[in-house]
Amino acid sequence: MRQNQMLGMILAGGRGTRLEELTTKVAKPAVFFGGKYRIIDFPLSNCANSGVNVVGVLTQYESVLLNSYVAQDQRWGLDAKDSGIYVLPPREKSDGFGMYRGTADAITQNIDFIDQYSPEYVLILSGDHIYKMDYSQMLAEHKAKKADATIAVLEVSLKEASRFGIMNVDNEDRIYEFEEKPKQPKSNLASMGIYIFSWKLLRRALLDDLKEKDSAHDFGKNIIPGMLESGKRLFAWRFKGYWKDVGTIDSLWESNMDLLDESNTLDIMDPSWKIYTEDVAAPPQFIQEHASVKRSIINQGCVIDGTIINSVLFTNVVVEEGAVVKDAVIMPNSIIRKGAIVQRCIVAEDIEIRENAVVGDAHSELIELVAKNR
Amino acid sequence: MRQNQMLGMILAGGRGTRLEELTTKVAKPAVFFGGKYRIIDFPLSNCANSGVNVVGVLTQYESVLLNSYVAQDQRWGLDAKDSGIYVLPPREKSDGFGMYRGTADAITQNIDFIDQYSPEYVLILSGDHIYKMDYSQMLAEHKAKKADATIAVLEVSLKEASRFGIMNVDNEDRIYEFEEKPKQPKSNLASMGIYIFSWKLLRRALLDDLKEKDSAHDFGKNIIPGMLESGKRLFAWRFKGYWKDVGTIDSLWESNMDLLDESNTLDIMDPSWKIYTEDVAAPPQFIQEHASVKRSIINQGCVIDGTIINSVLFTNVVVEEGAVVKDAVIMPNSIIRKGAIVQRCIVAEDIEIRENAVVGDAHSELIELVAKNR
Amino acid sequence: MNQVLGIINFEDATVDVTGLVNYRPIPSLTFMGRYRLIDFVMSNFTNSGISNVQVYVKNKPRSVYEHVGTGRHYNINSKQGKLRIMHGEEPIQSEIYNTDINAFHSNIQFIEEAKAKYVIIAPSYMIYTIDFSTVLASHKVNKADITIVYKPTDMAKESFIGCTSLSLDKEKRVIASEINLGKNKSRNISLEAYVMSRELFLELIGLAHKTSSVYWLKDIIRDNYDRFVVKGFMVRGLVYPINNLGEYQRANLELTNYANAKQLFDPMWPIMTRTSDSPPTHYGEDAVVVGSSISNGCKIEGTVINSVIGRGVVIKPGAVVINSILLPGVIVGEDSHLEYVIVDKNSKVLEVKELKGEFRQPIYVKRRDRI
Amino acid sequence: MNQVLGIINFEDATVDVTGLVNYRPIPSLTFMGRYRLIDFVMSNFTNSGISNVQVYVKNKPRSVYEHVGTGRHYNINSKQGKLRIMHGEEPIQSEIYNTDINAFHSNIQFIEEAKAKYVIIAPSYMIYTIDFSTVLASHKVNKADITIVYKPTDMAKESFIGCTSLSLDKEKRVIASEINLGKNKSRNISLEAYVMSRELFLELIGLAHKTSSVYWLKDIIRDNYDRFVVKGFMVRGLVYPINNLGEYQRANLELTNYANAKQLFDPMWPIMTRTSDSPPTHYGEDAVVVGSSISNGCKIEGTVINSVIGRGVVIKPGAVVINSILLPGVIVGEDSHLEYVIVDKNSKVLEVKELKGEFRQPIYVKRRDRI
Repeated sequence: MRQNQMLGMILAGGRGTRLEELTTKVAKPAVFFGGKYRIIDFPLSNCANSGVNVVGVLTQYESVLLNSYVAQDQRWGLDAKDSGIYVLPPREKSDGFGMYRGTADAITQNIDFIDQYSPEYVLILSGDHIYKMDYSQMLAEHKAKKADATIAVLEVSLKEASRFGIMNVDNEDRIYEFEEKPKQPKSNLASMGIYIFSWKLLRRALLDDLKEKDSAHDFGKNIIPGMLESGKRLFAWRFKGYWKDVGTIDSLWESNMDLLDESNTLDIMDPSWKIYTEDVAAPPQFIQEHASVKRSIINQGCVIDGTIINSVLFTNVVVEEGAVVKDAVIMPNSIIRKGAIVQRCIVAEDIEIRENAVVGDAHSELIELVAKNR
Repeated sequence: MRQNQMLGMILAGGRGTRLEELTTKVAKPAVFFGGKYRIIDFPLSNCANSGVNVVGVLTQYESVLLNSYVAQDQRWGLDAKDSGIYVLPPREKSDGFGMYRGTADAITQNIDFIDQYSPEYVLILSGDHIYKMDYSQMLAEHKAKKADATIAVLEVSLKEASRFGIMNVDNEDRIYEFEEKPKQPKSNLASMGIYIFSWKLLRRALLDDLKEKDSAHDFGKNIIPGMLESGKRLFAWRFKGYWKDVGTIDSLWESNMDLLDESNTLDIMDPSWKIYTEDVAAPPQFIQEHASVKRSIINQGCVIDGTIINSVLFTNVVVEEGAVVKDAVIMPNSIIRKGAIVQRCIVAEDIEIRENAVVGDAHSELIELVAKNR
Repeated sequence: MNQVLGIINFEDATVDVTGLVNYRPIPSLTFMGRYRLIDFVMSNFTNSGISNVQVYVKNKPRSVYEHVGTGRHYNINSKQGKLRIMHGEEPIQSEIYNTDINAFHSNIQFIEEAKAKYVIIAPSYMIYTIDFSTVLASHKVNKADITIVYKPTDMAKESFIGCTSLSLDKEKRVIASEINLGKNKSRNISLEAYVMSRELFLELIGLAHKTSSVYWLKDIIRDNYDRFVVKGFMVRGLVYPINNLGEYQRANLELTNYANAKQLFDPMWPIMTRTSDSPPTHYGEDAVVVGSSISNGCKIEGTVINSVIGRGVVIKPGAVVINSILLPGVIVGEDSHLEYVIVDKNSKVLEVKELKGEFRQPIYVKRRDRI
Repeated sequence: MNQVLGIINFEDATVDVTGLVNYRPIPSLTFMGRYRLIDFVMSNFTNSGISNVQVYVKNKPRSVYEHVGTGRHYNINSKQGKLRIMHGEEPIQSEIYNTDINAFHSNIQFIEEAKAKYVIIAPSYMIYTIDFSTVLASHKVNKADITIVYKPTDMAKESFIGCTSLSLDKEKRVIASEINLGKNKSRNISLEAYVMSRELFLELIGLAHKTSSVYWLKDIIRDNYDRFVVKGFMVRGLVYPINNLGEYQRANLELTNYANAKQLFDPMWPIMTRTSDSPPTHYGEDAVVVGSSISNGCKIEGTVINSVIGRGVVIKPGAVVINSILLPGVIVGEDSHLEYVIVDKNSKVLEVKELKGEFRQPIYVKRRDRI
């Protein structure tokens, strides 16, 4: 029975404060993306499509919606007998009650959970990135190279490199050095925060790290450098394709706009690698008499009688006659009344833009978040 | 759409310290019972069979196994579109991180969860009692009496009554007074800790209680007395049938032994009110050449070649030739080697009793818990 | 409503959606681009609180099994396993014996074993929303033996042809019925949804079975208006019978108008279906879309007017689709012009540049065709 | 193993478990009191990492649909929806045309659309455990066109009658085959499990279809031992063919002995089935049970010796059951004595006080009977 050879653990504790009001009531991984999805649908669907059948989701901040969202594991087909998505918030133990102190500590506090499945490998993921990746290919590479750890990397420009954790590798892509945000980067291979570890090895490393008083209990700062120091076989695995950290209102907007580009490599239309999400019982979309829709993405349940240009509309959005939505992202159940103009902004869910209101600025540098009725 | 008229909330935070080593690694509601089940299977199956389709499980202590156990909601058929079992441990919020301070506080901290479903009624249950109850009948009664709250009660002997919370009622079973463990009980109606509240009313009462500095934030101590004081319509609903709090090793053993009694009213064989539990892929039980099995309950996967009398054997227990198990409860995967004698005790899971060992005492007053190999 | 057994009945020979039914039975017909007909009656049942349902299928059950599955997406508790799909497992001598009565009779053990006090029987080809708990309440108040749901219509000359038309007295008791042949404008049309006690239902099955081996449930009810108290329950909202290709076309096209559609798609009474996990729909730079209902997963670069576009349809630049119904997975190539056309699943219209049908007489392009 | 499409094939007329098969097709036969035959091949597939499976059913598919369902209990990801149940939807002129080749041919689009590079075909009536990933590895190493799984047996005179016996050369290449008619003691029996590329499989279907309209897959393979490299893959463990009532009896009774059963029930290779949520079994004060395999949900107050007792069986005080197989839901009344009997589901043995069959010639009591 090799069903659960590799267990997935998704770090979904991000507070996402730079996403402003979008994260006052929900954790960042539950923020909406792409007309239909939430951010965490991407790593979860990647797991399902890669055959990673047991996934722990480590949540922390304002997670009631996130917890109940991911708990419905049939959304990702992960409801077979030995499959499942398990929500893992910090919890009371006989030695007291702790927060997750760092990315590594979050795993350490759940060693008992992982041990239940005695996996050979553990896949560590972040819950707030948009990308499609076949982790089974990464695992195959991990095995082929007899690696102790494999880290997915993205080739970035050398200019950008100083914003990332950079892997310096030899000509077989074995990592000999890790530098966090180097001023003078020696390589352009940025860590994507996606790791495969052999579980036995990681387990020992985590327990050792727990004893270190000065440790930040973080993968990038402590675990990876520690493994490099002790001569472990760490390899970089080069990822090609779309990847984005949607950590700010600007990058969230941009990433939505990227979907409108025919040539974007994320390709959410690809039926062979579906992104699964909540199944909402909404009717089809109704594009009515006075509507004009150009270069846009619209989801089921929308009722459109106005003009939509270059925009992304989520479930059940209503745009009345004469209203114009341009370069905008409109989240579920919001309504744009007659004659309103909405541009270059993100409208949060359940918002009403009143008749003839003008929202957003076509010439602004930053993207506005509209989180209150206007 | 009336699917989720009544939401269930199960208080499953009990530490269960009187169950000794059985609860060092699992919370009390996850303790094994009846040859196949865990305690929490009973309230969860009651919910499923009563049409309560959304259930929150409030966990607290050592809950990793409990959390992942109940998260598999298909075990109770609660995986339909708008159904689900949600694990609700205490969590970080913008105003800090709290434990559940009392039974009522556990609900208060999850008001946002309940509000997501806007139920008309909320059913509050405990996760550590063994009984079968049709909550839909209790709800029908709650509605018929236009009650603000309905409390399930058990008729106990007046002698026992001083160990319980006692409801004093008028001749229409309306509660006029609640006494916690009265020395001179006026009635024999003991609260079973099972409440139906109209959610609007409870919500207000919980928020009011939150402001009380001296409150223990407990249903029995604060919420119910407060409602009585303010003249709300509280009714007792009389339950007939088997009910047991399995809080000690003795009572857990006793309750298992009760199942061997043909006339016991729990009747786990009744196909119209099944108790659902984990689906283990074990073969049938094999009763071999030298076996003798009398007045016992045995579960799938057991391999028996010894003598079993008056005992309850869980999944995959092995009893070798010549071994004798009498008046005992043997939890999953334990093995009783040749010639061993096991009597009047509970053997925990994954235990090995060595050849010819003698465990337990036929004449002891208290029941022994065997939690280490012997 | 756990005192009710819901029965989804199959239709008789008056229902024939020519073309489409060559590939699947009536309950599996795609509707509004993303639904199957059976979604409406299933959602009516489960939204009314009925979760004990038997689905009778006349033939080709595979698509029904695959779509309905465990019923989880309709909110049926999978564990209690109360959704059953019933179809004949023995060969039938002649299609005339393939009646609902014979199907009930050969599965009678499952009807006898159900503990429900009442049965509500309804077909899948009538599209409307109804709260069956109000029908049951009315049935009880009226002390009726049988309650028949009906719709008064002024369109009986064009629509509901072949359906049963009821004559009611002042107390709404059904006193007679006849087939609607389109002679009169105003008729009370039976929606073939019946409420009765399970006991009476079993009695009627036995009676019908003895009377004639080609009898249908509606026949035996018709024979007994005198003997039983048969009452009508009127529905006011939109009702579409999907009993021929013209009606299929009319229903789909009328519902492209949201003013009509919102009567059927009430957020408090969701019509549930099996999700296909389609992405949202992409509209291109030069798309022109008006007066249409569009499903998810499409890529629309051409012109779509007053049409129903199914899941995953591709409309290439320059293509024009007017008053047409495209089932899921259809591709319309560049510069093809379709008017009053119904294109079945996964077909490609690439070479043919013009196809023009008429209202109530659409052109039908068969499944997986390439033209 | 996501490069493999698993195909559960149906059996030809050499397989006839008289009595039991009147009520359900071979894959749905109850085995060891709690399994269905199909559980073994399904578990072999999914434990081997194959989650893309097509189940071909010869007739009466309802019980297979209800048992296999979404395949969730076999660890198949329901979302990716890769489990399909295939059965004929068109009437068949004569049972002789109901061959596997014709079934594959009429569903060829689903085989063509599958992306798998290999297919592994296996029937449901052969009971054994096998890791198909090792068979595939051997297939690749051998550069075989077709690999056939076989079992060498010394029981070919009594068992595996009607099965195909293979002649292998030193390199384990299959050079000839014949039907085992029980003439010889030692034979290499084909378990009718085949590994080949999907491409070759499609070619063979086409070839067989052209050759004869009553050909089976094994026929077209037999015709081509020269043309293709056909290799044998030997299994060592227990194998039971369930091709007649005697073999059904033998397999069940031999497996009451845990020394045999443990070869089939390895905790690391779980045989999965649909749970019935039965409670544990209750043994009464006067129960006498030895050498038996007992399922959950039973109530045993009498004597059970060397027998297989299905789920939910009731054995009343004084009843004696020896060398018998009781299917789920059977009741044996007080003082009834059964020896070498097979009692089908939900039957009650109340009035008859003695029934005595023989080894390989059991008495069969039909389903829902009351004797």
